[in-house]
Amino acid sequence: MATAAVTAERENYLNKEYGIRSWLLTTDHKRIALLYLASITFFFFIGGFFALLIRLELLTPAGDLVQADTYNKLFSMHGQVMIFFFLIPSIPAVLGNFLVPLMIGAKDLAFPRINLLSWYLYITAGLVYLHCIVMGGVDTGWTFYTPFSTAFSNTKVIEAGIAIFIAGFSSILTGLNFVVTIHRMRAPGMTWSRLPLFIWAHYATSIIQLLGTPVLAITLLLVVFERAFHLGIFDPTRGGDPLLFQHLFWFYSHPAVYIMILPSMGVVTEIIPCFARKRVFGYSAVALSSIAIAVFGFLVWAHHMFVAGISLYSAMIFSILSYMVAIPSAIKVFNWTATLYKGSISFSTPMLYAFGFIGLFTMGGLTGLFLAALGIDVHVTDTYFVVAHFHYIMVGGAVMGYLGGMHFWWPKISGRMYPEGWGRLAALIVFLGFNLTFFPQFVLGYLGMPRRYWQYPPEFQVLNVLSTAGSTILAVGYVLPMVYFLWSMRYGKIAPDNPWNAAGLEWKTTSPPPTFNFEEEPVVTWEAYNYDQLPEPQEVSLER
Amino acid sequence: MSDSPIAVEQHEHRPELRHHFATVEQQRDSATLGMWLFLGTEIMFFGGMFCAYLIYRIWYYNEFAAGSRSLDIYLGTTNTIVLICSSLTVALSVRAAQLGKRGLVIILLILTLIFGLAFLGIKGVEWYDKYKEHHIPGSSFDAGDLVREYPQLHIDQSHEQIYFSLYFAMTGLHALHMIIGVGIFVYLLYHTWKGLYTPAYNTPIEIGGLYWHFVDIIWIYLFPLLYLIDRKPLR
Amino acid sequence: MFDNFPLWPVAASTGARNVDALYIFLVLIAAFMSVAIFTMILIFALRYRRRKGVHAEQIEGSMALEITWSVVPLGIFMVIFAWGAIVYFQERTPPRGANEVYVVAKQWMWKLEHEEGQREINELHVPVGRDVKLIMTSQDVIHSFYVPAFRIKQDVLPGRYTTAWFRATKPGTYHLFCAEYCGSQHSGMIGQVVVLEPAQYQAWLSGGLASGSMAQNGEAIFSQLGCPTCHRFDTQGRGPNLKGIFGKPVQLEDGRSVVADENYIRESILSPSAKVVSGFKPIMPVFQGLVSEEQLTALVAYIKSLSSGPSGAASTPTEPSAKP
Amino acid sequence: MSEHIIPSKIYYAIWIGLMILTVVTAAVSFVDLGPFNTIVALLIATFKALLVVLFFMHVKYTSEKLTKMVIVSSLFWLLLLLFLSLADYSTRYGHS
Repeated sequence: MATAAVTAERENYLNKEYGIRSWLLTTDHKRIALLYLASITFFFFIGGFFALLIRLELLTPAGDLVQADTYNKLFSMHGQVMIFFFLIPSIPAVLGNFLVPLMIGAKDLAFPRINLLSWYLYITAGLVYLHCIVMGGVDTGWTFYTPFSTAFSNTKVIEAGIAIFIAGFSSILTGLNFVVTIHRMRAPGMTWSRLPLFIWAHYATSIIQLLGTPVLAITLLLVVFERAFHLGIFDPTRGGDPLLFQHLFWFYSHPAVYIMILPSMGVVTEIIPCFARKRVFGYSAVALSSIAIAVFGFLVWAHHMFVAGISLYSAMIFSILSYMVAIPSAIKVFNWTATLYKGSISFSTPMLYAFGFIGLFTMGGLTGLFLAALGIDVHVTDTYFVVAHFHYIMVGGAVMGYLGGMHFWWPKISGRMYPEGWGRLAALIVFLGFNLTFFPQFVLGYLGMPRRYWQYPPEFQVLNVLSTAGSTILAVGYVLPMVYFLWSMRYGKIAPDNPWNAAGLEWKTTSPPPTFNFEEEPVVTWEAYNYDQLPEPQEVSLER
Repeated sequence: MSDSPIAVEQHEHRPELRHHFATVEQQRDSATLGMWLFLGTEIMFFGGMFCAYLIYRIWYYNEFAAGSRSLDIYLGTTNTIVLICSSLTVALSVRAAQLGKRGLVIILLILTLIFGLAFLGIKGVEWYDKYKEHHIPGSSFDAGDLVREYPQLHIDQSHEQIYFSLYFAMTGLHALHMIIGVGIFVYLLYHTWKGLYTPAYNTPIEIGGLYWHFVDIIWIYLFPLLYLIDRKPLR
Repeated sequence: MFDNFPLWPVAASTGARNVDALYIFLVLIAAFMSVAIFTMILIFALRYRRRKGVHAEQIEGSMALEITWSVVPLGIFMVIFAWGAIVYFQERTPPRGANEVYVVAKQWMWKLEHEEGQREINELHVPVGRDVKLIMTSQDVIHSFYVPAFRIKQDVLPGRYTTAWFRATKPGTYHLFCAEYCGSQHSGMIGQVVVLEPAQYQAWLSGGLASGSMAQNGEAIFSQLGCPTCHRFDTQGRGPNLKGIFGKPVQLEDGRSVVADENYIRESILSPSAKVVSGFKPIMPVFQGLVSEEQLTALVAYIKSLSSGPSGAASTPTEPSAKP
Repeated sequence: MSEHIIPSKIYYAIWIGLMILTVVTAAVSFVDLGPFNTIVALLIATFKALLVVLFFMHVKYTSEKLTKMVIVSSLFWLLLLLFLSLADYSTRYGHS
């Protein structure tokens, strides 16, 4: 970045100090966000690589590319890497870390050193997991179901369990930091009703991280003990109940879906008002629906277990509660749509991702209704229908939101503009590739193709070929942004402080922000999303 | 949610105030809230085991009763009392720190450490007894003595092993928390020794104390859940 | 359509039609909702695209709308829930008098045994138009019995029995999948369900090499293990009389009562002291590890046959002749 | 969160209370109260925990509602885990 030929660069968090130490020992939330960005991107591509191998294997019905055991490890590690090392930290640890203090007008998170510790825990977990991959990997599926994981698998279950246990603490510390920061560090005048909805979404996410993750941690610990010492807690031959594992596992792992999707919803709620130049329709409804999702999300876990052998009556309780959690999600979709009404809408890259998010999330949410319906769940659970459904939520939803957010705040993060034309192209490719990959899987699922199958009956081939074709397109769509983001760090246009004329405190400081975020402490006297008071930006031109 | 946003223009310069906080109060409130949230997390961490405990206690009540009878209630009660005493010294040390009585703080912290180590020592004795009785789950587990001792409970050995698995998981993780607590208090003692805490700034002692009390509370529940399941005379 | 590009699964059981009906209803709702939302977005995006001199109109929100779009979906959801619950309830409650098939799953194979004694591996022959109840357990890890054409799926757990049932409506050969990941050859743990016309089924039954019905085999094992010593068919035994107990509530020693179902019988054989019948001493030896899953299912079938009158088992239970 | 200095008398009183309750709960466990043994043991434990939280941990003296909210919601979540799991176990096959 030494090519500051135009003007002498102002001091900011990026150029204040140089050298590896200044990064590895930093307590600046913005630098930690970038450390996270680099590390989760690394894991994203590892997980993506596994995904492509899975899709390639499924191109033909016979298992002819890799061995069965290898395939089992591929989907297990794809799931674990993507969930625990990419999706859960993705938006909170990168965008959340970067933006929570900026958006509320704080100098940093409440506990900067704990923030750094959380990154080191993540890296430790990541290294343990990488070691596990190198030493042969793990083949339990991401779900670690007992007694397979405790008594039958011959792979590195203990190591994977420990890695995820550590990653869990990283996630807890992030959540803890956010809750305290949001409560204690808001700038004068930044009342709860003036908070950006991104903050509300992260607040809700943090609640789940705080109260859900420890249950996963203890469950995995028990699995590790059980595997090492044959205690019998989850082993039916010793009087244990394998369903107890599933209860404890899903108590975290269902709400974990909301850890992934809520921040993404927060991102979309920032993007839409900005590119429609409007206040959010129904601010309090959107804010409270985030909290409602966090709370109701904990009441529905056993809908993953409708055919697992739970009692008929509890299945009914969990089914009806599952519909309850659908309501706040629906409220959000309706409010986003209503926000567009009578707006002044521009089709910039972040907005394209936001549109994509709403579309794919709606599809994912609506197919969730199928899975919550007991009678249908029996047929489609553990088939590709489920695979398609959760990819619509977690990839279609969470990753679209993540990419949209990365584009939206990239000027703030890097001080450079990304190339708009490429951005729109990539958004389009991701959207098309995604649908081609995962829509056929709904059909496959209803036809009855079980998930985690290395080989399959030949009548499912055409749909699988479509899906594999889509996945290659999707891969291109994911590589593109990485390439042009890296490119823009050197060659992109210098970003103004507020390129979108967006509301929000983060846009009132320089791009990139100084180390302590604001030259002087901001005092908030306006409501969130006061787009009526902000001029419209020039329509972004496609030339750079 | 009554907490008010931070006050403006209050720039005191105090050594313990970290740069990103505006006031010492803000810093202290943040730390306290952080510790409380962490304790909330801890409740759920133990909660997973409480859930397993609850289910298996209902399923295998007799085995749980026999396992509970095999524990030494005198050592268990003594340990409970030791922990309660340590909680008292912790509470008093926080008070002494607020009053700025450094010498008293040091004495109380040392007492706390002694109680904490005594607890761990007694716990170690109990575990060693269990080791001698082959009650440690795993390949050498043998509850034959309980089967013979309580024929009227018709004990199934593998179910008995579940009780002891939970016993060791729960007391083990509790002891781990105690060890961490001892570490924290050694750190606090060292800083008190160096005179870092004043009546105006003693947050570390306060939140360290919160942690210690929490570990005490967990034990207050573990004691009846593990030791007192069923001690009444057998029919 | 093409053979390798089906878009709708075959429906070959009574339950399949119920599931399909609900599925179609849901597809319609989902399609309607998505189309509605997508057109709204599209219309707004085009109608209100950014133009020079035209500004956005600020709207705060509307309580009435929020309530509407919370309550209306809730109403629809409750309909779906109720419908789904009814379908599930039917799927989960096997009708009386069904043909029983015992399923033992293991890595990576399905072992099935008909009441009449026919054994099959990875293949299940059933007659059209008859209720078939599956009583399933696993020897190792969790598996899941899945027949897409019947829209049934049930996890098969080690250590207990789970059940599923269906009534086939269409002769043919259908996929049987293991749907719960179970290790290396999970995707190889497949088989087929062959639905036959009743006449063909009878032919198939008699063509098999069954060595006696399950109940008869169970009776043999029962004597072999010495059970009749205590479990006599009078009131003098040291163990409860097992005649007629199946499906009835049993008073336990500790005051609770349980229904003597397959799982209770299983538990009472493997871990007899867990639920001792009131009035008896816990003197029965533990059979955990001494009987195989197949022997267990045979014993269960035998004990059930003691309660089902003359039609259930091939042999009318008579006083077993075993001596101490 | 004002600095509230509590008289040490209160601490000693709570301490004595906790000791007595510990001895009582251990003693009561030897008396046959039927199903009430468990209930009494848990009630005493909860009462002891309450004493520690309110006095030793200063919750009684803090003006901060947030602390109470954190405690209450963590306990609420714990009960969710226990009760919804029990909803399955208590209605499963055969068990009555």
